[in-house]
Amino acid sequence: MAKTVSGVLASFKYEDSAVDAIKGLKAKGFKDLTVYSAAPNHHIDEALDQPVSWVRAFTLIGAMTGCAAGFGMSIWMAADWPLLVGGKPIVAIPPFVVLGFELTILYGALSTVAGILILSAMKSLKGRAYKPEFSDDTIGLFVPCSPEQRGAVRTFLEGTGPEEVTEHGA
Amino acid sequence: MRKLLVAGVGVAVIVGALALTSFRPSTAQQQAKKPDADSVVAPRLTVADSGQLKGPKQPIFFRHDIHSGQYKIQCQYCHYSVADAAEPGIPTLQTCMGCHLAIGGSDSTHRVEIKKVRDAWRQKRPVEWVRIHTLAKHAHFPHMRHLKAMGPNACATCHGDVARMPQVFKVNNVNNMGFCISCHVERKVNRDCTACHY
Amino acid sequence: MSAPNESLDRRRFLKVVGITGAGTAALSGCSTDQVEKLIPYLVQSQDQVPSLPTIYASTCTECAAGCGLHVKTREARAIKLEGNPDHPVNAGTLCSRGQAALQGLYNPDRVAGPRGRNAAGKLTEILWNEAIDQLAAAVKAAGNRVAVISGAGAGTFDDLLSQWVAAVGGKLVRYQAFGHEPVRLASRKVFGADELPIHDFSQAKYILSFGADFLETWLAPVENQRGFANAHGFDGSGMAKFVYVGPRMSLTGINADQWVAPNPGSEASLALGLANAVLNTRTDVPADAAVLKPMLAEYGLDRVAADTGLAPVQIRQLFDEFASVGPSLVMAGGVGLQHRGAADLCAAVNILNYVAGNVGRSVKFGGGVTTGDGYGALLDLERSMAAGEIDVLIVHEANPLYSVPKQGGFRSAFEKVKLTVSTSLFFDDTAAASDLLMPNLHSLERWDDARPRAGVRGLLQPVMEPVFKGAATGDVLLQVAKKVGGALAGFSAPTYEAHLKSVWADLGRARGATDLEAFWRGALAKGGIFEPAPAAPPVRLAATAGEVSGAKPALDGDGEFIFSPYPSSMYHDGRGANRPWLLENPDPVTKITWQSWVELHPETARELDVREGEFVRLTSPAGSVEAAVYVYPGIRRDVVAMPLGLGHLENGRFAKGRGVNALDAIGAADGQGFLPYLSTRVKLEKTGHYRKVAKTEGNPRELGRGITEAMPLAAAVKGLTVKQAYEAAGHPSHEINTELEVEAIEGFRESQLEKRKLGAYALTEPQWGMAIDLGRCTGCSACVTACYAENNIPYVGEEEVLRGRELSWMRIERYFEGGDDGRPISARVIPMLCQHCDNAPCEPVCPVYAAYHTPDGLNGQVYNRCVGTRYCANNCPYKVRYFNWYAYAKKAFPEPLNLQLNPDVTVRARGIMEKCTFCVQRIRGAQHQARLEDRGLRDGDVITACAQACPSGAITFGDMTNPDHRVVKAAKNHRGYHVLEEVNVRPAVTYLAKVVPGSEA
Amino acid sequence: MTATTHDPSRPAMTHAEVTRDIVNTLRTPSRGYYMALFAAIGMFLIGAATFVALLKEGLGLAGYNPPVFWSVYITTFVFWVGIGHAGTLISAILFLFRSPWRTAVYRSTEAMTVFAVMTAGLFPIIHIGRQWIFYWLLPYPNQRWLWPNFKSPLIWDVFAISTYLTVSTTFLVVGLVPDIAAVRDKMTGWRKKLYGALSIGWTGADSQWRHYSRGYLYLAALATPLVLSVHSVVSWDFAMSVIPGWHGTIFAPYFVAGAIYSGIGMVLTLVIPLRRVLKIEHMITEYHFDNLAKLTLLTGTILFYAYGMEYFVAWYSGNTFEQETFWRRAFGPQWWSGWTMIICNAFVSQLLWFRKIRRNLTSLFVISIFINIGMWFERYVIITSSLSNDFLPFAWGQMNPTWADWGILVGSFGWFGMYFLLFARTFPVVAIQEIKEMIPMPRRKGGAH
Repeated sequence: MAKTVSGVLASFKYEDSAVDAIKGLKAKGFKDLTVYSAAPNHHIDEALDQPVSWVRAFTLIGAMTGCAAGFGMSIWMAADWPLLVGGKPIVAIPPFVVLGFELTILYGALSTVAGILILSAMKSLKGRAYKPEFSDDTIGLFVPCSPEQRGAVRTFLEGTGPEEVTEHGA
Repeated sequence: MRKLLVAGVGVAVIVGALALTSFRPSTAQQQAKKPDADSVVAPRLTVADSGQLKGPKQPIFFRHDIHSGQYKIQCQYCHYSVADAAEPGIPTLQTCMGCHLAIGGSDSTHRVEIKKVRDAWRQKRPVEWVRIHTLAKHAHFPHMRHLKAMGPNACATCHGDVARMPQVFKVNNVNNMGFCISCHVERKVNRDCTACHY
Repeated sequence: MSAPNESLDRRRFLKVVGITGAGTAALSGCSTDQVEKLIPYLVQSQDQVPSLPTIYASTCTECAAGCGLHVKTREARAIKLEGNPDHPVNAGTLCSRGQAALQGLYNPDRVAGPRGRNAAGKLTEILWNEAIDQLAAAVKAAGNRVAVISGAGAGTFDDLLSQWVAAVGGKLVRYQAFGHEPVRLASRKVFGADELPIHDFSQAKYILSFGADFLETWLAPVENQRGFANAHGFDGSGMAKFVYVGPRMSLTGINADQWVAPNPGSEASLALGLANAVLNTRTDVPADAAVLKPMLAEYGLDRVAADTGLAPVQIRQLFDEFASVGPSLVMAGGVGLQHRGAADLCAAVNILNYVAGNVGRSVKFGGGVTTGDGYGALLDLERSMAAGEIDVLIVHEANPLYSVPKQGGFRSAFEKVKLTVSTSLFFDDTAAASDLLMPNLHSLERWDDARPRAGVRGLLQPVMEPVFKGAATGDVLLQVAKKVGGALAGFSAPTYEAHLKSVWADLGRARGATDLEAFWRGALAKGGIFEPAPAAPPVRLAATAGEVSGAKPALDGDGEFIFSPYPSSMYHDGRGANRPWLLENPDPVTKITWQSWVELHPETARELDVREGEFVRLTSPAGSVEAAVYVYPGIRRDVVAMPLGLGHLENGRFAKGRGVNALDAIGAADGQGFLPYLSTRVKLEKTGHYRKVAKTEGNPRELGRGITEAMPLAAAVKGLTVKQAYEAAGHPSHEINTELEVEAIEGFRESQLEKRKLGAYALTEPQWGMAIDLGRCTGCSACVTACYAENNIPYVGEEEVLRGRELSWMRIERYFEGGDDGRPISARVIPMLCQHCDNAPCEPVCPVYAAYHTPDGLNGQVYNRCVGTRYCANNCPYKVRYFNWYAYAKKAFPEPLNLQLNPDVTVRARGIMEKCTFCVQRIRGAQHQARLEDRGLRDGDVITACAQACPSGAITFGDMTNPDHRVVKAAKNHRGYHVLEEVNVRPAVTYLAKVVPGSEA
Repeated sequence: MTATTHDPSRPAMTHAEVTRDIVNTLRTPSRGYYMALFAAIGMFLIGAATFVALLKEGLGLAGYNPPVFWSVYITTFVFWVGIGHAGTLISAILFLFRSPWRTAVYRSTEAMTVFAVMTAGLFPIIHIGRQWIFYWLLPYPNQRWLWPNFKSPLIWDVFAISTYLTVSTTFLVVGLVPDIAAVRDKMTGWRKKLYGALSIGWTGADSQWRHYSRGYLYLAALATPLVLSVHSVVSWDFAMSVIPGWHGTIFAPYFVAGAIYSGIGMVLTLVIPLRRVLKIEHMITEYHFDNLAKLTLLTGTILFYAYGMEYFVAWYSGNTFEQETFWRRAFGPQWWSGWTMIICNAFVSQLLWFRKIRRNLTSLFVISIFINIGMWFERYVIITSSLSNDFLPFAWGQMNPTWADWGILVGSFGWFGMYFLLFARTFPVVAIQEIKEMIPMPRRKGGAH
């Protein structure tokens, strides 16, 4: 059992209340909020306004590697033991395009997945409070803060109309 | 969770690596070591020892190290067709008897074996040797071409230094295509499939 | 070898042919783990070097022609039969039946040793000396009540036999099922010469055959075919025209430029009519022919037209052509047209040849060719057997219980004989009914000689240890003689071999040979002694020449169809029926395998509403047969035909009960000295059941795809190409590509050629190629058998052929032309094998490079690499790739047939593709040899099996990059074309268009 | 605007209901389900037995009759690959097009894709002559120094199919993760543990959604060209050859259209009964089927055109080989297969012009069966009848399938059905989170956003 992060957890049934809460906290200069939702929700995204994900970099690099691998493999292996078939050139590019393409997609897709996993693992959620209903119909908002600040945060959150607010951590 | 991530990434990397890298199978082959004449003196062994020796036990404990090593009999003397046919030719009992009518063996261990040869000859019963170097039936190996190209002492290239083997054993897996190819590539000679496969 | 040989059982035999590594070709599988034994020879054999072939000369005994053999042996096993190039009869080529003798040698159904009837009347194994004692005792007891039926051709054995029989005062009947008695009778009648003429096609400009199937079974087929190809093939300046007269187009018939089908039986009238025409128009007729004038005068155009039922214009055309063109060659006496008037027909043909001045030129007498005493003599013997005058009957190299129609009483007469002895190698119909089996040795296992004609003496020598416990019948005779003593005491030779050698010693002395041993060895190496036939006096008309009648022969029965049983080019008189090679090799005309069939004219079939495969029953007064219908446009509407040779009661696993014996529907009655095959009318009724016909053909028509090209003689003489010939004939230009396209294709090809010049592909190696002259190819299928033999091709059997899965790397495609569109029916044949394309479509589609192009221009197929996706076969426009759907090779070579496998060729396992390799094993072998001798390859170093066997010499093979190879010249011929050129796969096989006389192709 | 809405793509439900109803599909299933499952397993065993026989005896057991060297197995292979395409089309391409109606059905179709391709993947192994060395088709380092031939369409196939399988599996799994989390939070006991492990720690935190949504978008973007390429490559197995009837330039688009057509046919066949069995009729509604049907109509019409074009080109080219082939396709010995294909695909699909038929599930189901049959026959015709009569008439031949052909065919359906049923039982066949994404959350202040 990882040690819990000190902070306040609020759960909302209503989208706009959650959004207000987030906006409010950001205004108060709280960073590193964690918002749980059952589905991506663009109101919340706006409220959090975070930079665009870097997954695309993974996709691009993976795809390019794949393309190189595809052509590299087919060309090198064809030339490694030259065997003539159907009077065609030993190293014939057109047929190898297919290989290049397939591996582009393959590597691209796999590295994208790798990207998702790595990037979303960058930020550890260890010890942050979570409730099952967040994956159902409730939006969760966890505000990490020092035990001293909890009281203030709590009172603020209660003002935004949550279902319930609880404090966490030693 | 992190562990799972690492695993995930690992997989992706390995897939990439596999397609890119490809190692050459190592086909190190044992080169012909010229047996320097004087040093070869065959050890005294009885048929009982043949069990411990490498290689399969033969119906007659024939000593290549004595014949070819100690007495320096040319391979072609017994393997008569090796220079002009695809098959090297297995010596006929007649060939054996050519010498062993006279030669009865210097010591008891030899006499036992030579007696077997003479008996076989008397009973007109060919010796059934256990085959050591077998080539798949779909590969054709013309011995004569290789002797022509590499000279009469080429035998050891594939068969190892038989002249020092009390009992012949397989030095190279001659049935591995890679074994042939590595040599053919090295020497820049014919690599066409139908040179051997037809 | 010593005579009856007890000690030699097969296990030892296998030891003796001690195997060094490649000795036996095992299934190609990668597993070599099992412990293998190396069994060396006991004694260093003088002429056997492991993995190198040793060739022995011998003589073929599959028919009376007596072709010379070269027996290729490996590790002391015969693995292939080839023609002896020095032999005057076959000059290095060999027919399917001759090559299949090997499957006689290794036939799993050979009689393994002497057999005798036990108390229960069952045939049981006995010892040779028991057998000989039994026979000797019987002969002693029988006195002169001994008879021998022998099919052995003229030679030392025949002489010995006749002396032996004469000594005991018995009867000897020399009998061959296809004895061509009518020809011989006619020679006697017209020229007083008691022999068969020898035919020289070489000078003939006009060839006319009255049902003489000289390419299949008539006299010396291989020699005939060679001559025919030389005469009829286009030589750059001209060719002979060939007209075939008969009720049905046989293999010989489909090679004719014109097929004439007069009323069966009226051929003699036509021949005499022709003779009359010659007599009236030509001035150069022999003087003594004048005596025939009155007789011939009867056969004017009208009479002939009335007899033959042919259109007068057609007869007129024949008269004019024949009278104007010369020298000519006319033949008759084929088994297929052996009706009761056959002797008259042959006589008429003799007269025709005589008046046309062919006798002495294209038809030569004095060869002393005889074919035994004939069917008449056999029937005489049957009578005395029936009368109980025979106590001991020895049947040698004959199978009368099969080849004599059941309807006669031969079997019952046979059973009346106290002791019947069969020397047959196989458990055939006669052997099965005999009391004592004394199996002869196969002609490849024994000493003997053959005297097919004056000047030709072929030798037979044992090329290997006997496969079974047989004993040379010659030795048996001598041993019996020793035991019997008395009248036979004179036969003192210790063995038949010794006897033969003494005979040859005399021959040597007669030729002034000083060193007889050298003479003998020389003859042995050469295959015999071949001398020009001694000059014979020119034959003149005999007194009886005039007594030739063109009257219609009688037919038994009142059915609506005339029944024509004809000899199959594969099964011959039935001896081929237990040889898988011959069973699976499709009939050259119908392309049917493994089955019997009934041929019907399409219109007849329509009238009767029967389709191919439907079973019909043919009923004649003599009996009835049932077989599936094959609808054949090359037959008269009032004739139904059936091949002979199948329908055995015994004769081994492949033959027993396979198909039906057409002889069951004809009478056994004697037509003055011969069996009249075409002598019955039959009723035809449907039986209602059906079986798919196992033919290897998909569609019999070319659909105008220009697969088998032909051009008129006129165009060929002008040196036109196929394309030009089309245009000259005013046909729509047979355009493949426009100039622009051609340019583009060429340009592209050049660039590709540049790009592919990598490593081994610098085009420095030879580029192997082949040329096939369709003007010479007759479709006889000898090449197919040769290919099976050389390349270890397994037969697949009837069921698999029905699924089209036969593996014949070389197949003969036969396409019909005309028949339905007003043009007369004709057929064209084309051998189809892997074309080894430069742009082979099969290669790029193989995912594992199992199909690829070798540096020396072959389309390589690496069996052990093949995974069996079969894409290559799909993508082959010529459909010459064959797949091992099952492990065919595993069951196709039951012991000891597997000994015939060629050790140089991998036996293909299940699940892989195989195809023609241009006999790459021969190419590699030649290259090894050349390398050892530090020289390059010369033309002729490599001959593919098909080219070697082809009796017409239609196939040439060699290096296309080497201008002094014949193939280059052949491929450059203006008649050259590629099949499916428009697909642009650049085949290495060039076909030379067939040439047809006249101006229409 | 309130949660109840007229937009038919949005089920009138709250997030809570969505979770509840879908999680319920994973509770103990009905008898009907088990019967279906056992039937599938039985069929699979038939196929397995047949395969064993093939291994033992050889391919001769099947009805091959040279020149027909490919027939039922390759036919079924192409059939299954084709089935796969609808899934990726719906889940990836329509995702990019943001078409709302895909949401309810895409999970099941995507699963179908994965299992269809899994099935197809078996056939290259089943149909080769020496199945035990199929791996020679892969470029792995070996002591023989040999590599496969990358000029061979069959090798392209190997890569295309394996890539397709990998990518569509990834796509499916990625999509599943949030839903598994949702299920996890509803489950108890070992189920909770199981789904917990499978959800690899998904919480739905913004830090996860951020990368997830992006990544999912790129996956879709990659899958889109892939789905188009895969069946093009498969079509090149034929189009790259010289065989009349195969050697066609329209093959790639023709095959892709056919693939999607057949795929949607299969979707209909599967989803219509599934929604009843899993009691999710209110989520997958007429509206969705109507859209599926329209897509079917579109692709069916493209096929119609392609068929016509094949015949036109054969005639117009003046190429006697082509002409003969196509003549025989319609009037040759195997005319019945030719007409089955044309009627089932070209004609039957045209019925979907009628809204009534599009919205009537019974008629749709019947039509979908016709489509499945028709599309199997399309491949059978293209492969078998083209091979039966190519260049040399002498070598022509007709094949007739044997029990070995049918055994494998049946087995493939069993194998597919088995996996699909197990999936439907174990994972949400409707994408919880995407449905929720479409249903706006309640707002205290109300009003649109």
